[in-house]
Order: sequence, then structure tokens, then C-alpha cells
Amino acid sequence: MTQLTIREAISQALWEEMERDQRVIILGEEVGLWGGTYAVTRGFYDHFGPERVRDTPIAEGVIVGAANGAAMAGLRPVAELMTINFAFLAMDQIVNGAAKIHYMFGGQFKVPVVIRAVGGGGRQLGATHSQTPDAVFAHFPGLKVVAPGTPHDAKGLLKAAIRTDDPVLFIEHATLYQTKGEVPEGDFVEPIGVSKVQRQGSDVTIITYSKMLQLSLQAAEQLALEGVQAEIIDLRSLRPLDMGPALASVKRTNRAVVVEEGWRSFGVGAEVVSRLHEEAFDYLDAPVKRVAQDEVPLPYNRELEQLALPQIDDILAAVREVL
Amino acid sequence: MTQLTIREAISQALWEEMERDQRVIILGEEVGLWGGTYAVTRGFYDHFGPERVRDTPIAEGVIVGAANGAAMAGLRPVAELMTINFAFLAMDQIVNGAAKIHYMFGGQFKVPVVIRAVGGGGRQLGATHSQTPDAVFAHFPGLKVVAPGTPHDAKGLLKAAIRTDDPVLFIEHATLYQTKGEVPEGDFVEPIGVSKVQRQGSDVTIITYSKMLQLSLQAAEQLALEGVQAEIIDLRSLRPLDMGPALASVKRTNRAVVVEEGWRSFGVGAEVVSRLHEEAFDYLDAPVKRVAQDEVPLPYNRELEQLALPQIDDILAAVREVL
Amino acid sequence: MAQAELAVKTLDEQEMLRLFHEMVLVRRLEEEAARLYQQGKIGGFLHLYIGQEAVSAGVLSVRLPKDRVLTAYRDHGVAIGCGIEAKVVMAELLGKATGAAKGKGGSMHLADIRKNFWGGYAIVGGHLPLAVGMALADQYRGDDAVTICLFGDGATNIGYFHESMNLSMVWKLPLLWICENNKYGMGTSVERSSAVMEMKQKAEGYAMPNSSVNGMDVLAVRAAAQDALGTVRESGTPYFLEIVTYRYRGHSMGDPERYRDSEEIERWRKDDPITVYRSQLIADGHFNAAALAEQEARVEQDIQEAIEFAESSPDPAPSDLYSDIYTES
Amino acid sequence: MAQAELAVKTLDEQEMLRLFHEMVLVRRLEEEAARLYQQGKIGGFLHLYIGQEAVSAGVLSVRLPKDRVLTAYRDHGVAIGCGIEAKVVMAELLGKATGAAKGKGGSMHLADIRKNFWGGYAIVGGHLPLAVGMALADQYRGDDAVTICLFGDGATNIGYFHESMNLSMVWKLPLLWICENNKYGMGTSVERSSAVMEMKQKAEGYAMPNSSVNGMDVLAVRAAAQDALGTVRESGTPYFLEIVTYRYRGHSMGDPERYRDSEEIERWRKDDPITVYRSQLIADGHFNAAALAEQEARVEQDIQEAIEFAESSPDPAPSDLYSDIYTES
Ligand SMILES: Cc1ncc(C[n+]2csc(CCOP(=O)(O)OP(=O)(O)O)c2C)c(N)n1
Ligand SMILES: Cc1ncc(C[n+]2csc(CCOP(=O)(O)OP(=O)(O)O)c2C)c(N)n1
Ligand SMILES: [Mg+2]
Ligand SMILES: [Mg+2]
Repeated sequence: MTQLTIREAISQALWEEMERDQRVIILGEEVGLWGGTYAVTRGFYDHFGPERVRDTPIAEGVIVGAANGAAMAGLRPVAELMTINFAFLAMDQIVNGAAKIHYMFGGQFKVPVVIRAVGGGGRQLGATHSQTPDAVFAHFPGLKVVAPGTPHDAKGLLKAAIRTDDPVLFIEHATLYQTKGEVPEGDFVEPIGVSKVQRQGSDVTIITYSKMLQLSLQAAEQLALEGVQAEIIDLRSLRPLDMGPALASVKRTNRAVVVEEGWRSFGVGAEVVSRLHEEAFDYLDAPVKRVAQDEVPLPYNRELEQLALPQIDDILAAVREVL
Repeated sequence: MTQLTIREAISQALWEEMERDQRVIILGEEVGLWGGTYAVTRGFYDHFGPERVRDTPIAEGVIVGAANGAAMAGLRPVAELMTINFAFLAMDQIVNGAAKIHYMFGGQFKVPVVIRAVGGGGRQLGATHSQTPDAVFAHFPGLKVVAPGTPHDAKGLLKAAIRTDDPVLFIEHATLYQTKGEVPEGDFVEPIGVSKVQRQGSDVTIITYSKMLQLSLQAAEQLALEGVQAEIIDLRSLRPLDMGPALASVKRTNRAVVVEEGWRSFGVGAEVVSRLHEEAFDYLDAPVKRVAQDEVPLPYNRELEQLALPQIDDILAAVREVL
Repeated sequence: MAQAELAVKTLDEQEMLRLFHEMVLVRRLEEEAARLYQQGKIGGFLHLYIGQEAVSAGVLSVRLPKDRVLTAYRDHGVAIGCGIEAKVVMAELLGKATGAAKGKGGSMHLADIRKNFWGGYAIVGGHLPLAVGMALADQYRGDDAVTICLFGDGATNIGYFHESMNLSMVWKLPLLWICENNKYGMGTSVERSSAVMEMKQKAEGYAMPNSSVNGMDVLAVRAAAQDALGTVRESGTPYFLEIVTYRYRGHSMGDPERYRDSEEIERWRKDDPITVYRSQLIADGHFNAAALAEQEARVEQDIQEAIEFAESSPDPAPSDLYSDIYTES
Repeated sequence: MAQAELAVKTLDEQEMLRLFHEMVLVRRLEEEAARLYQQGKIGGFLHLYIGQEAVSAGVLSVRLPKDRVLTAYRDHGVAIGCGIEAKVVMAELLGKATGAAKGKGGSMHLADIRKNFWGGYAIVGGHLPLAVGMALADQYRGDDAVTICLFGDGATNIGYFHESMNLSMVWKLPLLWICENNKYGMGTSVERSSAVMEMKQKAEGYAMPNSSVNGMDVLAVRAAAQDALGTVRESGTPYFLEIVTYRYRGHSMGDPERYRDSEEIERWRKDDPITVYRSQLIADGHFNAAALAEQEARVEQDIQEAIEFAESSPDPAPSDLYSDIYTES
């Protein structure tokens, strides 16, 4: 085990997969010469060369589309979208293309593409650059949607994403890159579509993922001081969505809170609450609470933005309400 | 009152609004000379002329974007997307543009645009042309999302959509155009963001909208024969989402089924179930059931496609399960 | 034998006859498809290629098996040209398990990976970025294959076109871009939707070599495609070929066709690629009418067999609904 | 007095001085903004225009108040050129309620509807379709306003550019498209991202009249913009003006600038639009150094006032978070 930041973990996963498999290439805006807007691919261009680390024009449609095509033709491209907000410019290639091509042609073609996209708010980037629209992508069958919350999972899941023959949207959080954690040495893969208990507890279940996992873990420390033991389930992937650990936990704790960064309505929490309602109806002693973003386009002003985003205090308040 | 099809109702709403307000223009692919792919704008080009009924190149990005811009500059454009599947090519203009411009510039600009989009499956158009991704758009604050299920509402809500200063995505269902119903003579407006009881009943609440309203009404007839009176709540708009009538109904019936055409996970039903769970927890005698589309990209083959789509029998089965 | 399995043949009389056969096959297949559509046996959209047969026949007669092919939803001619059997096309139109996409794709999504035919695509312009990626993969591996990507005049107005043209030049990819200019995108004429009337002028904005050819003349198309393909193979960089053609039928089934008059269609009918080619083959003394009629009779038999095959083929099983969503679970 | 409120002035000495003042104001405003950013008082992205001041100053000196203006996120110069006061710009950078967008937009989303400035936009190319729509609205109402839309070299590679260019020609809209070619889109040079090196060549694919001008020379920019604007106003149809310029600072704050060397920047510094213009004004005998220094002193005062105003302005109220989502509920 070694301590890595999420940035390092992702960077290592990419590096090792590129070393391991010649078919892996990277393409996107500023991935090469610049070293990646979030410095994830720093050093890659010099080491792997411009053929494998390809800077593109600003043209998200063809970035994702070309990655899809290259994947169909036998490469294993990792396309980087500078932010997930720009995924809306490539939405058709993601949901009408990558997600459907395997099915639509009767299984003839495979699209082993990974689309890395940086999401999340909290950096005063304004309404168009601060979104967490993960639920939107998770709605589409054919696509896999992964969003790790720890260095360990970031590395293991990205490797899995690169190795699977299915298209994967891999969502990183812009404010998690510095987050540190234990990562096994050497090669390892985490399975996509398997939730994980990140903290054990018997009083309440917190279901979350990505950055909100980190906030939830902090909230749980606080709660522990108050004598409340929260169990934390990290979804890790939104499609496939593995509700097993969450259901098992809720059947013990009988109380749950779902924490997500995105907007409440039609968000990730809605699906999770529905599943708990459907499958653990008799076990819930109180309605599950959703902690989520206020339904506003995020403003630039720091205080307003923080007001809209879910905070540790919101998690604490929600837990106290369900107890 | 007069009997109209939904096609006629929409067409009348557009026609009357164009007669009423010189600022209303229509733009989109084949809206003019062709008369609208679904014949909604037949006769408009001849009557209103090419300045007001504008055929565009195949370029959804600039269709919606130009509509946004024209709206900001004082017109009241109605952009037609031939199908909602192509909205993914204009996604950025819809969710990063229309939905955010009013907020992002501190309320200076208004974007009174209507984006009409034809959705739904069941016509063997294959995976990319048969989607019902309504939940995806409903996720974005700043946008209003309307999806009528009757001729009455189609007319009244489209007029409201054209008259509001906010951007509206107006979702029509491709297989509902022939559906007939009573429509008041003359000018009338239905408020956006108000759900409606479309059938009264005391045994179970069915919450639905758009085409599934029609199927639910048929299912209710069948259930009535069995002595079960279903109350049917038509959401009519997904954002704002008015849960009032649904909650009131559920508090009486204590049982509910949500019926939507789109995919189950992260769909409209997830939000509705969550709201019921949160706000009517003590009133529900059984878990709410979701009737929705199987999570597959829709296939061309007719039997397979019908298998994937929600049918009346599925509604009946769900109702029987919650009773 | 399908062309895709051979190296490019010289234009001898056998090849001339094969071209004739192929164009008639595509035409007759589609006429029958139209009939089956009216009978409700084919559903969804059905975009007929009738009038444009010389384009697919001419272009695909000179591609090598290693060259990838992609096109839009108006894909029957290209599918046949790539070597998919008529019966497999017909079975797909009927949504059968024996179809080119196991009944999941329908008319708009024919494909055969074994023939290096990467599909018809229903989102206008959506396959151009895919072609960029495929050419990139070939270039990356050092394969000297060319990716041939066909699209309509209407598709040249969408953002994908621009992004793909530009990137293909920046990355110097082995791509043959073929614009089938049939004058309309649905009911909107080039005049009403495009800033320029010649599609090849659009290539100028990318400094991409380009030319134009009469798409009603199969031998002219063949020659132009051969030159263009040669240029791409040699240079390793993109080329833009505009092929001017016309569709005689509506955009899809059920087109009210208010956007053109019958005289216009009649004028283009004088250039019918099959009629013209038939006369030419006879006039030039290559074949007599009987030899060509014999080909037509062969086609008739193929078509009847195709229909029988398709009609008697099984539907996909209900469980197939859930297969092919992911390659693994 | 802000230019936007006047008819276009002839190029007399007063106007020459005003141009100088404006360029210095933009420069100093941004230098101070960079400082405030380092202090953590400005957050998010901050894209400095330093080096490009002659573009906004030159172009906007000839627009009429009725002409709409849109640009990208690198919008401080354009905002000032449109007549937004420095203090209102600065307040927005600090996220204050008195800012141009009430603190909701930040640096990238300056706008003032009263000045006919329709905003900076942070999605590359996303405002070009908006410009099409605005020009359409003016054309529809018979107003003879021109919509002036500025964007970067990088933006010319995205689909929006293509769709907007084409549609503006098809609909013959009164649009002045201005490409600020500063050689890079973030760290990617034109050479590495575009099929053609001159942005104006892209206009050829749309048969759109076009020209190019040296963007480091404010008077040349002014003249070219005046000509271009005149052409659009007269013809009612689009024109493409490429303005070649350079940004001295990083793309945004915190750019490692690995993509260019300091010599390149030094070379361009010789063309610094302010330095060059200052010398020119003196050499041509219009002003002496003291007169220009006086202007600079005036700017200094403006800037200090702007900072004071911004710093002492209130933050938006928490309840403002929920206002302006819809115009009505
Ligand atoms: C993105 C998108 N927009 C609209 C459509 C609807 N549509 C299908 S075909 C077509 C016309 C395409 O014209 P062209 O590219 O000239 O091809 P042709 O049909 O003439 O072969 C349109 C508008 C679509 N399928 N995809
Ligand atoms: C659609 C989209 N993709 C990527 C980005 C990230 N981005 C912001 S500015 C920029 C470079 C734009 O370059 P150019 O158009 O030349 O303008 P400049 O910054 O040089 O003024 C990029 C890639 C974005 N904002 N929007
Ligand atoms: Mg066409
Ligand atoms: Mg630039």
C-alpha cells in the first residue's frame, strides 16, 4: 500500500494501461503538450509521444465520436472531456452512439471507449462550468457510468473501464484530485457495478459516491462523536447500479440518507430512494432523506455557490432528522 | 367544446398564437414547405410566409441556439426538433444556454423560447429514434418541461409555453397525434406546473403523463370492470413538478403506481416515487410500483420493441400488485 | 461473388456486367421493399436509394476489402455493394433474426463487420466522427486501409461535418469523404439550406483536395472513386469527392413531396443510371439486350429468394431483447 | 462618455485619445484583476485580454449603439468597449451585487443589456448561434442593426461555428463575424488544431466575404471594422473579419505555458498595441508624452475607484441564490 492522491491514482492507471496495452491511446483538449488541464496526463506526451497522446481541436463532438470509431476499429481510446459540462456538446455521440452501437447492429461491433470527464462544482466557475449531471448519463442503457470517490477506486475502476469492451463514462471530481488515500502497489482492478461499504456502522446508512463520499466520511466522524455510527455505502458506479450493500445495510439500520452533489429532482438520489422504497419498504422506520444541490444554476459568487452545494452540515442535519 | 386530435390542437395553438402575436415565429427542419414532418404546421408556410415559418438546414445546434438568440432579442420563437432524439445534438444550447442565460447574467436577459420536440417509441424507428428521455431534461433548473397527454392540455399548455418569458421544452408524443378529445372553443391557456386529476377513483392512484396517460385511462376502464377505481393524476409538466394532487390522492388511496414510457432507472418515476416516499410515507400501505421501459436501446423488430415498452397489461399487473 | 472479397478488378466486360447486375439488384430489392412496406411487413423508416444506385455500385467496385465503409440510413445500395447478400438485407428489413443486425437495426442500420461495412447510421452526420476514429486506428497501426465515408448534401450543414473535415486534415487521416449530393435533405433543397451550391466548395475551407462527378454514370463514378481512393492511399490524407445524383422516390415512405414538381423528377429520369448504362453497354457493343435481360432475370430470381428467405426466417426470440446491451455484465 | 451612447465619431484627436485611454484602462484593469486574483478576492477563471486590447477598442469604436455585441469569456475588453463602467466590471469580478451580472456571472459572464452588450459566454462557440438568432430578430423587425460577434481562433473548429456561418449566409443575416486569432486556443496552436492557418480561409467554404487585419494596430482594426461593418449594414449579409493578435498572459490564471517559449512572447511584445500606439500618436505629432501620461493618470484614478467600489460593494443576499431562475414561477 502507498498513499496517493486521486490525481496520481488516475494518472498511474492511465500510465500503466498504456504501458500494458499498445491499443490504449488518449485524446482530448490539452491532454498532450499542456499535460492535461488538471495535470492528470503530465509527462505522458513526452513519454508516449504525440501518436498516443493526442491533442485535439476544441470539438467535443468529434473527440468522442472519433474515440467511438477508433474503439470500434480495435483501439482502446481514452477520450478526455475537459469538463463534463462539455459532454453536452458530445451528448449525441455518448448516448446515441457509444451507448447504442453494440446493440443496434446486433452485437457485431464493440465500443471499448472510456470517456473521462471532470465534474462538480465549488470552484466559482459559474453556471455552465459547475454541473454534476451524473444522473442524466446514468439514464442510458448501454453506457456504464463510473464515479469513484477514493484514490483506490479511481485507480482500480479506471483500469477496469479501460479493459472492459463496453463504453464507460468515467466521472472525476474537480475538487477531489488532491484527496489522498491508500492504493495497493502494482496492478489491480476493481469491478464496475459493485458498491462498497466504505465505513461500517449500525445506526444509519448513508448512500453516496464521488466527492460526497468524502464529505459523508467527515460527517460520520462528527456523528461518531455524538455516538451515532453511520454506515457509508459508496455506489462507485451509477450504471450498473448495485443496490445490494445499501439494501443490506438499510435492513439493519432502518434509516437512510442519500447524499449527492447534483440537483435534487431527477437526480441520483431519486433512483436510490426509489429502490430503497421498493425493496426495503418494510425496513424503513423513517422516510429516506435526500441531501442534494439546490435547484439553481450555480452562481459565481462564492457564498451563494456554497449555499447551493451540499455541505457536511446538511448531511448531519439529514441524519439527525431520520434518526 | 369541440373534438380535436392532439395534432389539431397543437396546430391550432401555434396558429392562433402566430395570429395574435407578430413576434411568434417557427423554425426547424421541414416546418415550412413540407408542412412539418408530423404535419403539425401544414398550411403555415403558405399562410404566414417564409419569414415566419423558417425551414432550416439540418443543424440542431444552431436551430436551438438561434431560437435562444432570437428570443433574447425580443421574438418568441418556437423551434421544432424533428424528434427529441436530436435534442442531444442541441443539448448544450438547451441546458447550458436556454436554461441558464436568465440566471447567469443576473436576470438581464429573458429567453422566451419554446422547443417543441417529438418523443416516444413504438414505431420501429430503432434505438436512436425512439427515446423518451424526458427525465434528462427535467433535471435542469431554469428550463420548464411540459408533456401533455390530451388535446385540451396540448393546446392550453402550448399557448402558455409561448406566452411565458421562460424557456420551455414542449414534448409531444409521436403516437398521440391522432388521439382525440374535447377542446374548448377559442383562446384558453392552461397553467404550466399544475398537475391534473384526469380520472377520479378511490382505490389506487396512477401517476403518469403524456402517452402513458392514455394507456392508464384505458387500464382504469378495465380495472373499473373489476371493481377497482383508479384515480389518475396527469403530471403534465415535469419541471416545475406539481406533486400536490398526487399526494392528496395517495393520502386517500394509500396505494400508487407511476407509469412512464422511458427507462426505469433515473427516470421520471424515480422522482415521483421519491416524493411520495418523502411526503406521504405514513400513508402508503404498499411500495409504489414503477411501470416503465425495459432498460434496453429500443430494437427495430416490432415484437421486441413492444416487449420493451410499457403496455396496458403492465399497468394492470402493477395495480394488482399494490392493491 | 461479392466485390468486397476480391481485389479490385480491372474494368473488363465481366466487371461491366457485374456493375449492371448490382444496380438492377439494388433497384429491384428496393421496389420489392416498398411493396412489403405497403403490406405492413416492413415498419419504421424506409429510405429508398432508387436513382442513386450508380453511386454505391461505382464507388464500392474500387474499394479494397481492407477499406472500411460507413454510410447514412439510406444504406441498401451500400450494403449490397459491400457484399451483404440481398436476402440478409431483406431479412433485416423484415426485422428477422437472420437479418444483418439480427432484426435489431432495421433498414437504417445494416452492417456486416466481416465485409468491413461499419454500418448505416440514422443520426445525420453522426457517422462522420466515427469514420475519423476508424481512419485514425488504421493510421495508428500502420495499416494502409482507407476509410470511405458516404453522406448526403444535407449532412454537410451539421457541426459534425465541420469537426470531422477539420480533424481529418489536422491528423492527415486516410479518409475518402463522399458526399452524395441528391439535391435535397428531406424536403429542403441545397439552395435553401446551404451557403454554397457545390458541396465540394466546402472542402476549400479545409484546404482539402476535392472534385465532383456525375453520379448518374456508373463508370464515371467508378473512375472518379478510383482516382480519389488512389490519391488517399498514396498521400495518406483526406479527399473530398462530391457525387451529384438524384433520388426518384420520396425521402422515406410517406413523403408528401410538396417540395419538387414531377417535371423535375422527369428531367432526372432521363439520366436514370440503369437505363443510361444499359443503352451504353449495348451501344458500345459490349453486350446485347438479351445478355442484359438475362442478368435481369437472374436478379429477379435472387430477389424472390431473398423475399422467401426473409419471410420464412424466424423473428428474434423474446430473450434477444436483453442480449447485446453490454458485451459483458 | 461611453462610446455605445454616441453615434460613431470621426477619427479626430479626441477619438484618438479616447482609444488610448480605453486600451490603457483595459490593461490596467486586468493587471489589477490579476493581483486581486492572487489575493483570492477573485475566484473561478480569469481570462486576461492583455495584448488584445486594440481589438475591442478598435472594433467597438465604430459600432453604433443599435449594434448588438457578443463575445466569449475573454470579455473584459469588450465589456469596457461596450461602455460598461470599470467599477461595474470589477464588482462582477469580485462577485458583488453591484456587478454587471449581480455577482452571478463572474469574469466570463459580463453583460449589459442597456449597452446592447449581450454577454460573454463560457462555452466555446456557444454564442455564435445566439448571434444568428439576434441578427434574425433584427432582420425580421426590419431594424438595420448589425450583430457583432467575436470569438477565438480555437472556436472556429467547433460545430457551432460551421452551423452558424452557414445559416447566417443562407438567411442573409446582418452579422459581423470577428475572429480574434491570437494563435492559440488554450495551449493548442492554430497549426496543431486547424486545417488552415488563416482563419479567413474558413469563410471561403461559405462564400462569405472576408478579410484580415493586424490586431496590434488599433487604427488599422478600427478602419477594417468600419469597412466590414459598412459592408454588412449596406448588404444586410454576413462578413468575416479576422483580426490577428496575441495574448501575452496565460490562457487563464495558472497556465503552465508549456506550449510556447518566452522568445515568441518577446517578439510579439514589440508589437504591443499600447506601446506602438503611444509612439505613433507622439510620432505623428498628435500628442506629446505628457498628454498621454495624463490619460494614464486618469486611468489610474478610475482603476482605484473601481477597486474601492468593488471591494466596498455588498455581496448578493443569500436569498438572491433563488432569484432569476425563472422570470415567473
Ligand atoms: C441529426 C438529425 N437531424 C435530423 C434528422 C432527420 N433526417 C433524417 S434524413 C434527413 C435528411 C438528410 O439529408 P441528406 O444528408 O441530404 O441525405 P439524403 O436523405 O438526401 O440521402 C433528415 C433531416 C436526423 N436523422 N438526424
Ligand atoms: C465547448 C468547450 N470546450 C472546451 C472549453 C474549454 N476552453 C475554454 S477556452 C478554450 C480555448 C479557446 O480558444 P480560442 O477560441 O482561440 O479563444 P482564446 O482563449 O484564445 O481567446 C477552451 C478549450 C470550453 N469552455 N468550451
Ligand atoms: Mg440529400
Ligand atoms: Mg485563441
